[in-house]
Amino acid sequence: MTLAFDLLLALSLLWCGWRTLATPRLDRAIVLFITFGLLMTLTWARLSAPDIGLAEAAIGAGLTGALLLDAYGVLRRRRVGP
Amino acid sequence: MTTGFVFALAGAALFALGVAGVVLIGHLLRRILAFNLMGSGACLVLVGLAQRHDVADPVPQAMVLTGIVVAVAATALALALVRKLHALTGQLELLDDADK
Amino acid sequence: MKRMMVVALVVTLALAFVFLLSGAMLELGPAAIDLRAQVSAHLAESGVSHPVTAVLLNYRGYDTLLEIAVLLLALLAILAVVGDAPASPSRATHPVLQTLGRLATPLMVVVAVYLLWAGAFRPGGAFQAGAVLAAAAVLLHLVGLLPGWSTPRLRLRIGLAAGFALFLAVAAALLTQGSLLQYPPDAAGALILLIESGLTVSLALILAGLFLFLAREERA
Amino acid sequence: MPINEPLIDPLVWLILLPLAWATLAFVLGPGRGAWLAIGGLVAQCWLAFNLAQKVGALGTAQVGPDQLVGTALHAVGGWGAPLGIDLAVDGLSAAMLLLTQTVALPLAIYARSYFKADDPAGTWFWPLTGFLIAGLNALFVSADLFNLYVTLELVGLAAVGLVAAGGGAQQVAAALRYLFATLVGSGAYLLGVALIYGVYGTVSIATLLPLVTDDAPRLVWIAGGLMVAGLMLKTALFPFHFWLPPAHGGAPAPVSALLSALVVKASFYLILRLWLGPLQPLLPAFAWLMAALGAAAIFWGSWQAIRAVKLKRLIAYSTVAQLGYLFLIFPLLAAPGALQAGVMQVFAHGLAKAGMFAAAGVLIKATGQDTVAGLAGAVERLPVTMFAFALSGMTLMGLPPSSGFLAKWQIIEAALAQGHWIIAVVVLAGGLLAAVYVFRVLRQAFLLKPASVALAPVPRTLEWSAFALAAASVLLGLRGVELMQLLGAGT
Repeated sequence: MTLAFDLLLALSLLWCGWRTLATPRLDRAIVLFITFGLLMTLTWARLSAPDIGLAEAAIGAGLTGALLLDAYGVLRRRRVGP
Repeated sequence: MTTGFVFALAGAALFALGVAGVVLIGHLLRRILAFNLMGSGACLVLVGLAQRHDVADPVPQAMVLTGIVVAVAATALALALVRKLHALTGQLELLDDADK
Repeated sequence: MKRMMVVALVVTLALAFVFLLSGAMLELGPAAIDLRAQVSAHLAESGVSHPVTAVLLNYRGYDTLLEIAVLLLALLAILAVVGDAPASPSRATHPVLQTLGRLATPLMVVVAVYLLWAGAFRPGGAFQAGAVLAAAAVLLHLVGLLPGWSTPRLRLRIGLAAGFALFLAVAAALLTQGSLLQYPPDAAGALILLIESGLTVSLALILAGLFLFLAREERA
Repeated sequence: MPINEPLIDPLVWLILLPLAWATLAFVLGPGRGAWLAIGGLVAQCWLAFNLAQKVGALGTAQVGPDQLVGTALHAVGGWGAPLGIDLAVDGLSAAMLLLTQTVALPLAIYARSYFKADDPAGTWFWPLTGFLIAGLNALFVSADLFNLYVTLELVGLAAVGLVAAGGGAQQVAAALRYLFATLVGSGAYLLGVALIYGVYGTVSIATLLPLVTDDAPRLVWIAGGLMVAGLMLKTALFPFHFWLPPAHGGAPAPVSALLSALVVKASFYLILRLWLGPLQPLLPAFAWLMAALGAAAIFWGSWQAIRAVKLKRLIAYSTVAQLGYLFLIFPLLAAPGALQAGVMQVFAHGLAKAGMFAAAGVLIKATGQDTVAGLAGAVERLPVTMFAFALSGMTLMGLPPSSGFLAKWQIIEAALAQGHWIIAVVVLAGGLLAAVYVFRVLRQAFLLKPASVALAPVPRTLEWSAFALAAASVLLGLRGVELMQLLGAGT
């Protein structure tokens, strides 16, 4: 049972990673990447590494996600014009 | 098949996906995402392979904490450079550099 | 056409690499050395009871020292890249959001302090605490209560560097014990808490800085 | 064996000092910290000489596969490997430390005059350089594969920051290219370390040495391949050199000099360290591949240098070529003398290229343009600088009595002793090609009539620090014996 869950989680990680790179729209890609970070958090919990899970949620998904979204916003605003 | 092993294998695949992304994708923001996938893959291999008998090992876990912090530092620097490049040239890809 | 060939080549190589690596992983026996035993054997002298914190700040504390240097360095490199742009004003957002931000911040500070204190004996520690504090700062910026940062003044520079400087000073001072970062067992707990407290403040400022120094870049 | 009182152990202070002055320079603020850095570097030079003397005096500084690690040890935290992290210095690391400090000091003096007060490229130059040098020193003494990863990132990010600082579009693009190359390189290295930890349960080099044997699991081969491939990318070995010319050619002159002289050598050092250390049973299978890529680098880099329009681009391509020589030694390492030849080439190129980029910086400041054509008649007005350029060129070509001659002669000698005449041919041909691109510059400067444009005045400090580095690269040829002794030659 746990193996099935692990396999499902691993496959979701790969699928999410693949969609992050392949999806045509950049904003979706960033949202997928943040989802990927949350799945990673879950993975670290499964690997009995709660310390990494906390750090991943706060830094990997949270801060990196905020940085990416901010950059995306700036780039889009520049393209559209002020 | 243990939990550690499953995620070590997933990590290997993520690493390959990330490297292929960095090599093939021109868009710089996307490349940064690909680099992050690559780093996550390496971290998964580090912890997963060390815990392939499903006993927690604090040493690789501490190493991955270091790895995550380094990754966010590199990502922030890369984003700063991409934003600067876009502000200066309007490009979001690296063109061939010329010796002019 | 040429592009397709390159894509096909890279994808083939990547797949071959994954198969090779997975195959090699599957035939692996037990590791020659088991550090877990050593980690727990010395846990009593390490000053903390949570093994990950013991590795992070004691056994392999030197890695962590250099890692904080990497983080400080990345911030410096960003400052060097972004140059001398003026700080962006905070954008006013909906008052409900601002109230939420005001309410969330003290809560996050409490969480951060808890994480810092908990790190000695259970999951948590300076990194997680610093990250939560940084998240609070980013949140305040997003709801328009905290402006982006311009070229850091002396006080901010001291705050950014203090955690690393403190860590470095402790590491050097412990040379008197015989080697770099060699904690005396009875003082290890207190010294690690001291270092972690300093790191929490500086890590929070640096991580927030990664966002807030970038946020100012010609948005005005 | 510990060779020092811990409190004054030069090995530790070579890491702590630059970290301290980098932090202090950051706190002091934008553009500050030059004197702090120069003072720190003077002390570091003394420490490095002191350490080299002690390591040399130990007599056991023989660089052989069995004694590589453990000449001078410092167990950080008092734990000792494999639980803790060990620092170790042998002849090879002591030599690299010596080179780093002796190149960095004149370059710091140069940079102080180079960056004007309002130059955006100089705003955070001092703290960034401090972290760079701390990273290099930490890399040269670390005996722990994961710790080496952290030092690699420290060096890589500092170098990218220095390239990008205050630059225009081309510089930022070059920095991005460099950043992705260096991140993929260290990512591959990290995966290799992860696999090694998975197989053996340790990342300490000394602990790994007896564990890794020729019948190691396949995973160890993959790990070795990943680590070396990542480091080759960071060393810009052909065909991974694509990022180097724009980065080294586009950065401010003192930065180019630091990068070409020291940073690319750090990852080469690490390849050598792995090759002679834990991966020794595996890697010799690839020795000829490395040598072939090195030879390709010599020809391709030299050819691009001969064709380059810009002066600094020419020098950067020359770095690609000169790095090739370092990889020629891998098939020869079984015999004595090859390692010494490689380290001599590291020194020769480090000093000469630092001098050459410094000289190029002076020429660009004076003529206001970065082209070979713009140098017409420069010797009449900037004799010291052109002389420095010529001396550096002499080392790159390998003319006696320069250290470049000594290095190339030793490679040829080792190659012929083992019957690999093809390597000797490559070295000789590389020398001729270097002569072509060096004389291309010298011909412009010495033979052509000066252009009638006015030259901007250049501080004397710039000219003379370039000259000092170039002269050192030649004079080292006369004092090479001491360096060889440090590396354990003849024991």
